Amino acid sequence: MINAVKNYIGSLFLFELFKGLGVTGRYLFARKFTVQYPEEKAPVSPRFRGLHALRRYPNGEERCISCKLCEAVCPALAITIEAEPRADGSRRTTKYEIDLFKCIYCGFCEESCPVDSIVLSRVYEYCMEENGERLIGKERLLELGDKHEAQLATDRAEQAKYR
Amino acid sequence: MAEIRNFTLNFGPQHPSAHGVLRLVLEMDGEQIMRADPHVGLLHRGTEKLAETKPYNQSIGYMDRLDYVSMMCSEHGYVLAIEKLLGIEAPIRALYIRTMFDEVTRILNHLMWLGTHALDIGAMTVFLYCFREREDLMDCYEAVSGARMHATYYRPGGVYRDLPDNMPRYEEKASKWHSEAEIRRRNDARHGSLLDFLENFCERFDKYVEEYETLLTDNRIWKQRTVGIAVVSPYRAKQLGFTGPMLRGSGIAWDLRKKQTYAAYDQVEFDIPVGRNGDTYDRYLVRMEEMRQSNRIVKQCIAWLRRNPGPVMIDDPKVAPPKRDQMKQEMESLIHHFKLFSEGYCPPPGEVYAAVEAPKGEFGVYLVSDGANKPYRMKIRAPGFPHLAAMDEMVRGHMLSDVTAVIGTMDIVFGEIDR
Amino acid sequence: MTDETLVTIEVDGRELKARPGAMLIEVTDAAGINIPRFCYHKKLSVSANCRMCLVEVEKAPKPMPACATPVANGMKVKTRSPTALAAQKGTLEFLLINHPLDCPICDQGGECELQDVAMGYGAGVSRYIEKKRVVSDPDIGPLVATDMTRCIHCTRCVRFGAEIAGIREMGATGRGEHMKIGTYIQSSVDSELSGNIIDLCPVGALTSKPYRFQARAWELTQSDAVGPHDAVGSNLYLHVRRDKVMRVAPRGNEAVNECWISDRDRFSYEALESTARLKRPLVKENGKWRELPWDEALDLAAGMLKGAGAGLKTLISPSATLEELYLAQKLTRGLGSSHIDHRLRQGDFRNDASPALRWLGMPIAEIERLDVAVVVGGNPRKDQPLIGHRLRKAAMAGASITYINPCKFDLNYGADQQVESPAGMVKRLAGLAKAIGVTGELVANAVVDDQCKALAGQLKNAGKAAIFLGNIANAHPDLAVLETLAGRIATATNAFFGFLQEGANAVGAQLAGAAPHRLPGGKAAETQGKNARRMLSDKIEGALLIGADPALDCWDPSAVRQSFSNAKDVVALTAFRTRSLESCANLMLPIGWFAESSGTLVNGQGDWQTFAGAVSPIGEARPAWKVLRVLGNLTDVEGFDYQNSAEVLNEVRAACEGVSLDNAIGEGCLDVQFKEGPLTRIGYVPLYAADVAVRHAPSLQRTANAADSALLRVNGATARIYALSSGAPISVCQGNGEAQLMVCIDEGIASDCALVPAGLAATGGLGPMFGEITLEKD
Amino acid sequence: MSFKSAPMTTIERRADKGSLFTPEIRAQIDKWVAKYPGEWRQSAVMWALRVVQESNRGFLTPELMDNVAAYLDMPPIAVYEVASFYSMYELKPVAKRKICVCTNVSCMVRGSDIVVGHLEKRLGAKLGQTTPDGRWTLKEVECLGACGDAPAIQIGNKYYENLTPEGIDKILDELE
Repeated sequence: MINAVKNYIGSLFLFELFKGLGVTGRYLFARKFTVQYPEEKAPVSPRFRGLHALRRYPNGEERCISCKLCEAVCPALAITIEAEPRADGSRRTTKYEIDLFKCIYCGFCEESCPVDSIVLSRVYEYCMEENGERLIGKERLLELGDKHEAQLATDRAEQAKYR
Repeated sequence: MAEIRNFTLNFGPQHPSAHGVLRLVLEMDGEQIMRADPHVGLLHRGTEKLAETKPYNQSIGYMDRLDYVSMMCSEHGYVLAIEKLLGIEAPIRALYIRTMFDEVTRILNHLMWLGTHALDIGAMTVFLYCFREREDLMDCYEAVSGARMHATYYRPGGVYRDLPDNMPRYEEKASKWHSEAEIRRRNDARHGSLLDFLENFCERFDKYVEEYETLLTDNRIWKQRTVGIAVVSPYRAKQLGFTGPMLRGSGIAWDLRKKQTYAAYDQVEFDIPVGRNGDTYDRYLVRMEEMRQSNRIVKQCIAWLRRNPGPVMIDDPKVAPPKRDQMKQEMESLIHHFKLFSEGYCPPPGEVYAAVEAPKGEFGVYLVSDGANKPYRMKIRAPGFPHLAAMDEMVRGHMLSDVTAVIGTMDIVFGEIDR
Repeated sequence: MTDETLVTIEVDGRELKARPGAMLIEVTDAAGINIPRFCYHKKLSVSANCRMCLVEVEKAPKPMPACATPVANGMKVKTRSPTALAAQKGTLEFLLINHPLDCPICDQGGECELQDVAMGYGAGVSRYIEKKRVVSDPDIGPLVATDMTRCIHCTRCVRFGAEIAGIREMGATGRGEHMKIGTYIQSSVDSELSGNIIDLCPVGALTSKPYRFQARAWELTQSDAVGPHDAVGSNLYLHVRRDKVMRVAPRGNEAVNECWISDRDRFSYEALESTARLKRPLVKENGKWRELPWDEALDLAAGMLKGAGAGLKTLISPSATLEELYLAQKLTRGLGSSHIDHRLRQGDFRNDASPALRWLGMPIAEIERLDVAVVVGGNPRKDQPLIGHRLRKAAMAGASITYINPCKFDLNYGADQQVESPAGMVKRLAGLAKAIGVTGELVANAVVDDQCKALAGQLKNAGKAAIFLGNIANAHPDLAVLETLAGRIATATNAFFGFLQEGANAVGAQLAGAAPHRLPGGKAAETQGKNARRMLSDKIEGALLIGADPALDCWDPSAVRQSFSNAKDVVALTAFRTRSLESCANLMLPIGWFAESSGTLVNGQGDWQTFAGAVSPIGEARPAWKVLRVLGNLTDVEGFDYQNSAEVLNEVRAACEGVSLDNAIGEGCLDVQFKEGPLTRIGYVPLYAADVAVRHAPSLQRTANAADSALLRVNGATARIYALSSGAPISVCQGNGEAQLMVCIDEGIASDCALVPAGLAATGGLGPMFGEITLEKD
Repeated sequence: MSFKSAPMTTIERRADKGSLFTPEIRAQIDKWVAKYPGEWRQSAVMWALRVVQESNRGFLTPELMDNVAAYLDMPPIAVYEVASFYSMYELKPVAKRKICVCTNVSCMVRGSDIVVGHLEKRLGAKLGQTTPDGRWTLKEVECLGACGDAPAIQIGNKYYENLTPEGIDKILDELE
């Protein structure tokens, strides 16, 4: 009974509301924690699973040997590969296509690749404007690989001990 | 005199407080709800059926996408079922990692729930604060798995990779917004390993929970909107199949982490908070306390993991793919790598049910194996489904505006309900 | 076998009954207990050299190989005991020591027995760190690719060569670590069954060359099919990816093809993607071909067929499906014509009056149980390879096989090959008939020599004997006489009498009524039309050609050329655009072939084997039965309202109710009509020229079997008469046709005869398959 | 049907047996053929190869092996298998004196690599090679059956056992 009266009187002073306003008020003057994208960017883990790329060996030869493990392991069936013997008799792809809309970025393709060819890069800023751009082919993937090779190689080397 | 009929109101599926794609058909008598009819299925992706067409491991990524605010907990339920089917157990370090990330996930989930619940009821600030904390935890997700949400990190037999020794850092370069010194300060917690970063967060987190409570717990508007709303008696809660905070809010101390312990939950200390009245406010209090308890578990896990390095994946080449350098040098390993990634493993025929205490309640996976490399049948027991099914009972007689409070207190995510 | 004669053994606690002397692995396989193995194969001899099937046998001091351990009463076997598992694991470790890390680039990856067994029985990690050996890869022809470093020396391929193919070309040379499987000297493996070593090889050492790197096992979907080239009707699996047939594999059927298929059935799928495939309807206008849309083409075709009306001549391939054959005859007869025939390469039709519905005369599986077999005019080894294989099995089991042919063939077993000129074949058969005691005008005058007597004795005393007429007999101008004589000999000796017919569906064609003297169900036609040979002896105005390439698939290419010279209403339903069709036809409609269409094929022993289409037809092509159905509608012929091919099939089935195949010739013709000139052509269709599809399968055309077919073969004596030397070019003239060939001296050819192949572009200008030829040196 | 006794391709069109080899060689082979039952003619292949090899300066050519195959009604590959398996058959020209070094397990354990190294150094030829002066051929062989006194080598028809580098020098000096 006494408590109820106390609570009732207490409530007239809006005590708890002012306490709350105190919290928000403190933050008004606190240091801002907003990262101002795109001028500033949040850090990206070397394990990050972003846009795909196909890598090459240092001598320029493409790594992919068309074993199709990535195609098999892809849960979303996003990868399409066609292969045939190249002029030198080696096993190579004639088509390596990833449907970026189907892809769920699970990283299984990279895990399965026996030659570190297909990788998921740190690139997360990409968009499509035209119809059909979601399909990225072998040439584009190799291009991406060439462009980011330095970063890709460093990241794979750093992660080697965990895998 | 004209006939008076109840007014039928369509709520959602594109309403901001419908938490996704809930469609409610509400029969109204003025402001009062006479009947609520939730419609589900708008986010149905056939996960259970898809899993029947894929080798076991390939469905892990789809578990993330069920309850997309408590990703790793769903993965945990699935890999636990597979492990049970295979009769294997992950190494102890993996169990601790799983425990730690389950609790990180719980905090992530409850922060999301708190922010949106408060926002729905009218308190915007909490939402912003919650998302600030979520950022740090998602950085942990990214550091360990490479994805901020859909981690695909747990595997039958352990976890994919050990915890990283380094946290990624901000590029220490002045921008037009911040000086170099300011950015350097952002990296303060990032100089050590993931565990250091997480520990730093844990130390701060209790204070943050205090702040949320300061903003809400005694707030008269908050109490007016939640106290006495959608009261569920312990008896009904059990009958309705409630689990998780929904059940505990009604005063029943049921928690799979204690009652059917898994991972390393029997090695850590924590308490199960329970409510008294079974109303929305009690469930709020339960969840707030759960965040503190989760934080307590995470701290214990960090301490253990620091002291005990070791394997994070089972040493069974028939289930776990070999290390990459082995795979490139040895025939046996290459064959196992090839077969595991193309065909997967074949568990013995049988049926198992494994459940984890997901943030929303009991997340269970029922697997039937016919001895093939794919499940013969998978059934997911999503906690949100029975909760949503109680919608009619919980909102009947309440005002229209209370619907959003009830949706919030149920902590509904359609990924898991529609599956 | 009664229960008493069986022995009882215990495997993993299960009690099993077994035939005494059976190998342990046979018993466990039958009981569904899996024991890993590489070298053991149920159709090959036991070599027990891979050691993978080691199991623990109670009271035996060491693990025993299940494939070479005969069962004994009371034997107790453990296949999964620690000892057995350790032995298996150890064996596997040794096998993997020298196995290259090729899985990612190996075509066998995903369907590799070594991978499967390594997963199931092997260790997870390797202890071997030394260097692995490398073996060079021999080139063994265009069909089989080799990667011998992957070989695990199971010797299945070696044993297949020796025991099944009958030519031992591969062997294991070297010793210890230097042992390798190969041909030692550079040579190709030229068996007509060579593709089976691809299936036998448990690893990726022997893989399919045309399929190399094309697809992974897990990408393929499997559907059933039936071999489209010969009367065996081999059961096949088509492996399809993204609407394309990637390869063909055997479907086991002990009653038909066991677990083998011929190379022709295995690799002819390549023709589906041939550049010669017709993809759109084409019409000839002023000598030029123009593409046109289907609706126009169909209207045009209907107009042409109606225009031809009662004069319509329909020639259909004997490999067409039952549905196509039935609809073709229904359409032809519906238009008032009765000129339809599938017997394009038959040389003599005088027995058409007989009620015979020709078939193999016995089940295929029974052939291997024969004691005596006589093959008149045929080489089943190349023409029906799996019937040839059954004959070989019979020979291996001690049967005596006799061939009466105008030339000797390379056989893979010992047989009595009696070489006679075409006319001599008739005489010899008459002599044999006389020796057996058959009476008749021709027989009475026949000469009986010792060979005839010996053979007659064999036939009379044999428990199980058979006489077969083969492809050469089929093209023989006195086929009717050969048939009558062979039939009477068979009756007199109580032997089976059978026909090894051309095409995959010759039996079906008779049942469907696609012959001038037969209605559906094989009933005799009231109004007999012209047979294939007569149709081509007159000028043709309007014709319907289905699935056949007239110049190369008919008995007399020169007659084809002449009869079609002024034709204006010739509609061709064809899957391939060929030169002879371009000159004969006025309108070509593209149809599906093999995997592209559903249908039914009736094989030599009378099995109705129905299959569904596995891929969609190339380009705008349509299944032939659908085209015929629409043509039936457009020409207002009654009863062409089918919704699916099953309805057509049901109609044929209803017509064949109660009909049984019977080779009884009845009265039969005994008038010899063929007169030999100074030099007689023996026309023989080589293995890879049999039909239009095989001729468009590139890998088969690159084989040695196809390469040496464009030769003129004569024996030494004949060569001396015409002063021919081996390897010299020569012009062969027949009628007004000419062909350029190379001479090959072959002592196996009858004197005054020359073996000039048919079915080849090189000889497509010549006349009938049997007839007089002259030689001109350049 | 056993693999070994399976009748092979008919060989009717092969060359006349009477035209193969010289009458003396044929007589020697026939002597060995006569020792086996009639249907096991191929059992004489090892002696036939030996006889033929001796008549051809100690080595076999594919043509000679083909002739042996024809003479004994065997498929050529079966003869190649035998000839390549046994170390006493030579498939390329060799020197008159042949040193066969066993490198199998017992000899290896007892130091055959020292023997090989010493021989290679002394002769100036690697395993499988003939010395530049054409006097010696060094050959690696499988077990000589002299495990009890390993390491062992065989020169001509004689075994030399318990070898040391000095012992080898002595043996070779004597033979030179």
